[in-house]
Amino acid sequence: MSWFDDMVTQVWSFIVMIVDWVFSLLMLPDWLYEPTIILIKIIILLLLFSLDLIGIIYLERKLLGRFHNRRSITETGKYGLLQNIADAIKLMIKEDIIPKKADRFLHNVIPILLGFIAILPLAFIPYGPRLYLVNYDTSLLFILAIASLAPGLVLLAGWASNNKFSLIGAFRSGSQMVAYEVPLALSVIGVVMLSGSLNLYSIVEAQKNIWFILVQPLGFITFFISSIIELERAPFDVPEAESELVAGWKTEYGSLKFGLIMGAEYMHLFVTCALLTILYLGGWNGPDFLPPSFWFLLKLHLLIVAFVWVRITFHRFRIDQLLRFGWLRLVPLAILNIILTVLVTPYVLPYISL
Amino acid sequence: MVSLSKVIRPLKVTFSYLFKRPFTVMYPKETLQPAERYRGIIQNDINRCIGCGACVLACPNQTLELMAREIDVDLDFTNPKSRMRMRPALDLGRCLYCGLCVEACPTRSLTLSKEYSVISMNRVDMLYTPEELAREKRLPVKERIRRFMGYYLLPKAFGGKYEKELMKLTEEYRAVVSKYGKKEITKEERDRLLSELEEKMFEVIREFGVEGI
Amino acid sequence: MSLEEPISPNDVFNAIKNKFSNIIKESEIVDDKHLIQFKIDGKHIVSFAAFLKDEMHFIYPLHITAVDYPEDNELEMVYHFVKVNMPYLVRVKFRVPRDNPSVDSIAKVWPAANWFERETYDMFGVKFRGHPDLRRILLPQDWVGHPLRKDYKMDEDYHWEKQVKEYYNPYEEKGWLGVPVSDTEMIIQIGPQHPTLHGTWKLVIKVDGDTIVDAWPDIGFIHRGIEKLAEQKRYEQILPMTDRLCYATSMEGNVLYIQLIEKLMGIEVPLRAQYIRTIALELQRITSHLLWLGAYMGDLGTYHAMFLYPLREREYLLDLFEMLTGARLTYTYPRLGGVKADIPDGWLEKVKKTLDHIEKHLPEYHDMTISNEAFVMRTKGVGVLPKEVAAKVGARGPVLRASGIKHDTRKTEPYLIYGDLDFEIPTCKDGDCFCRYLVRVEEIMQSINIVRQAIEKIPSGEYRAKARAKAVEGEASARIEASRGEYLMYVVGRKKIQPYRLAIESPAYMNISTVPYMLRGARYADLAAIVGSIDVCMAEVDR
Amino acid sequence: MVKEESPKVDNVILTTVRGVIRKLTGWLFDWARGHSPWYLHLGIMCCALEIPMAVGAPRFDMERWGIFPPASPRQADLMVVNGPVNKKYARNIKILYDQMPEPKYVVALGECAISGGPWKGSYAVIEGVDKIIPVDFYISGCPPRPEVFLDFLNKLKKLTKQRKV
Repeated sequence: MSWFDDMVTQVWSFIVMIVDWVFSLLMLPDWLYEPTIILIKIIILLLLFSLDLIGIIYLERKLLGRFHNRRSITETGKYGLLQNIADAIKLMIKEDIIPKKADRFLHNVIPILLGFIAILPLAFIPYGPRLYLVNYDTSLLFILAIASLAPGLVLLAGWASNNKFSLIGAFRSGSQMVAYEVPLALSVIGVVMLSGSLNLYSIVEAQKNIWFILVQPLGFITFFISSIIELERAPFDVPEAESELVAGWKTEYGSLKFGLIMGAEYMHLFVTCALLTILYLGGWNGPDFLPPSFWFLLKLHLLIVAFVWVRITFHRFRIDQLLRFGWLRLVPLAILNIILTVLVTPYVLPYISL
Repeated sequence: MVSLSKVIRPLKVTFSYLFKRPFTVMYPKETLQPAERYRGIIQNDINRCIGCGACVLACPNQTLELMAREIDVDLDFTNPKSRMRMRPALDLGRCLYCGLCVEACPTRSLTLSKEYSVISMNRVDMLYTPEELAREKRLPVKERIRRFMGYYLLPKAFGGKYEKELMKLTEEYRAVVSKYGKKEITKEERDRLLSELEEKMFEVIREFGVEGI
Repeated sequence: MSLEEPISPNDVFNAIKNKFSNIIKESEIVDDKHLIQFKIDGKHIVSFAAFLKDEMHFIYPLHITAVDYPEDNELEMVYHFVKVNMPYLVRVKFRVPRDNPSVDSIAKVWPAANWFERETYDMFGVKFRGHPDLRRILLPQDWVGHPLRKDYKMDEDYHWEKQVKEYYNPYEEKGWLGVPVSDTEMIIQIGPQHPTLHGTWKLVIKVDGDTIVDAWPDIGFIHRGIEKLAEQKRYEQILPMTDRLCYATSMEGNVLYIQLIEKLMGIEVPLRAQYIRTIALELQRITSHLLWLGAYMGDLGTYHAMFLYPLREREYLLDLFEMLTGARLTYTYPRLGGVKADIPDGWLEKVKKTLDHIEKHLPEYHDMTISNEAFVMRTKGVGVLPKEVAAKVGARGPVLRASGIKHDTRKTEPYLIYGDLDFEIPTCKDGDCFCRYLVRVEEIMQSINIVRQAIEKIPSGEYRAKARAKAVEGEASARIEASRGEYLMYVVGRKKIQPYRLAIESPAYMNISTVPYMLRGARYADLAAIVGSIDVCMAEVDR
Repeated sequence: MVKEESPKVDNVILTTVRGVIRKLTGWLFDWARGHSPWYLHLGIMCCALEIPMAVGAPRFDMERWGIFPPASPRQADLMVVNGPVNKKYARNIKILYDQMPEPKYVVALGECAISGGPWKGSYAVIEGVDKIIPVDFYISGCPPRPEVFLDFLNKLKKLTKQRKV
């Protein structure tokens, strides 16, 4: 387990040594030193994350195939591994069409903003005991705040593409996302009460010998279901590819913009699964034969398998069933969960290592 | 409330598929054998065929037409008596693979083959001369069009306004050939007239957009 | 006389005869052709139809068409009527002058006749007085001329090039969309190419907020004029066209056409051929229902697991058909007097094995649908077609049986060998999408049971009688129970080897006309569930 | 303007660099375009049961070649016309064709799309899709077997090189 830490420290010290050499060579000023370190960390994070993103898309399409009893993506690359790269490149070279009377500036900017919103929470997620970019005290609150920006952008996207159908889709997905941030936030309160802090790092610390899912099964279910709805994934993808709206608010987005939107969707999936593992499955705590951050990634990808599994089995809900399901069932469940945690905490406290 | 059993049971069914062997046939490596009676592209044995034209009559879509063979080039294919020396040609762009012609063939020379894959970049690849129908050799595009001059399969292959123009030119082509057949014009005059008409036909086909001409 | 109470053809014949003795010119009952025919005076068709519907409880007008006789300058109107559990078809005919013919419309009495009359107007130019909405149905609205008339010149080129170049849309110009729209309402056109419509037809909806106020289906996007082409081809050459009628069930189109011609020419079919045809028909019904199941599930949830499991079972059945007939989808297998080729050896065992395999998977389908909360929420009580509306409006097959009416041609007029096989007709009470699913899956089990019985009892013997098509003077009409409902073909033969008039009536044509009745008042998001539950096969509708 | 220097040297370097880039990107773009043909199926008639449905089904799985059927024409680049085009439907096909972004191919699948098939001579059917939109590939068959479409997908890279769009 410790070989991983030594390897990381060696690589990091090597990078720092290069930066010092460059600084001394070019006589750069001192105040520039700190930002470059942060910049290099960000670049490494984005590189690793884009690799993992391609892995997630490949995992989802392969799983879809296996659940359908068919073998999907085998022809490009060794086992179809290069398929997503081919998709990305092909999307780049497609011609970009902007509808006539659409708002040109918004039509171009929104996919970039969507991508930005999806990438931003990455900085606050602790991937390992010493592997994190930033360690704020209120990182959980920050991530939930970013997530609440998405409906506004989706409405703008629908309005910018000047198409009656995508406007309807945008309204629906906007209302759906706003409706489901409430149970999302409520179910998180239970975890915060137990761990006593809003900092993701200390939440994971608190779960050293007991995972919160054992204490908070109800909270886990409400968080899981409301995050499916938040991501607009299959059983609840009412606006996207719905019967009467061809592709919801994504109809008018062409080549690279569609690629960015699809990428943002999967990044958002990665962030939500990361949150789920941190809050309920004890981020990187796990038996010793694997390094801690491997545990974190393993749990994360198992949760992605669960998302695809739910996507396969259930049919799509209607918009009114969805909203009724949300307000009349999820929100009461979340409140019940809070009450239960109040009753349960005295018995659980000794196990939680604060 | 959502009854739990109605959620768990479907999940169990889909989970069981995760560990079953996929049902996919890996196409390029393992291919499915078509059934013994499979109706693929028809095949004609030129020696057994007597040029009776029963298949031309039986075809619901008139995609077969009798055509002079390569060996007797200047046969007058317009007068019906020379039908015995002509063999059926096929336009695969309109063939229904229904097998009615195979049933109508008295000498069993028309048979069904097991091939089924025809992917081509231009429309003229789908016209099969009698030799190609007997799987002897594939002609290049220009020769095949020249072989099909004067037959109704060529204009019908293009359809629409191209068909009207080509049909007029084909009628003139056949008029010249029948005149030569009745010995009213000499061989050089015939060749000159025919090459003029061929040029006009190539012009129309080029406008339709067939590469390689 | 209630709707489903069995009654012998003679009582029906006598009841009608003495009720309408004054206006009936000729009347005959033909036992070997299962036919009761009346020639009446055209002016009283409305009262005649009203009598059939109210007193005699006929279920729906099966088909309304016309035949053009240019030599005696007259159009002959032909009506077919059907009663549940009465084996004979009732055919009513009367003559109408040829230049600007006009007939009283029976659409007010029977809304089911609405679309037939529009089609007869479209094809023959017969004006129906009192028809609620007489417009062209198959051809574009601004088409000139009526194709099925004998003197119709075909080279008149409809200006489709102009349309293609300038995206000119005849509907907006002609303003047939000029439907009154209040401020809260919106007209949405679900265009011909759309994933939920299972084919190329257009649905124009008037939506008020989230509930659908009214709907207008618009068909004709793959209209190929089969009836006009059939008049130029010989009897055997029409066969390949009939299996492109409904492409999911091409065996049904073939068997019906061949039985029609055998009825016209009086050809006997050996018993073994009848057994082979029945087995093929029932296997085709299973294939069609499995296809519907897959497409419907894919409709309710994209990339849903149940979208592909039935399609996998269907592959086994397509292999069976490939062994038997030589093609996966378009079979052209029956011939005059029997079938093209005998059963290949080892085929029957393979059929048994495939049926066991499908039966093993059916409980798995039930797990994924009946005991799946999401499916029940999406289909229970959605798109309800009550029993009395279903009869009046002319729904067919599984849609009719799901509304509680036990009408199936295999029982009312047993053709082929259905007489001596025992099977029941599944029906359901409340006629919503959930019931249609139950009826169709139950029908799969019934078909499996039928095929098993037929395999045990199949006799040996020759599979095809010596028979050639010959020019026969006369007319005939035959009907079978296709997987989508009652399927009728009517042919008029004259001195030539080609049919003088071949009329084809398809069940899905009527099921689509019931869409507005289901959609009124439904929710906008339920559109996929309702439209998908009708199992539409567009090639059969547009002909 | 430094004219006297040997212009040949710059040209040689420039052209070789530009040649290498074009060669590399040319190969890369062709590889990418060949391997992810997102198709827009029109589902007109019988071929609709063979190509999108049976080929999407578990036995002949077309997703092995990376086909991801998007819902809207805006994201598609392979248009599969699989049925007869009649005079009422011609307008819609042209609209869909124009909505697709530029590197797009049209596959006329089955006899009806190639030449009007069994319906030649009918008053309502247009003989062949190539009267409306430029067609790149013709696939014969009525309906063609699913393997034919898989064969086509397998060769798509070589075919796209010949057909420079």
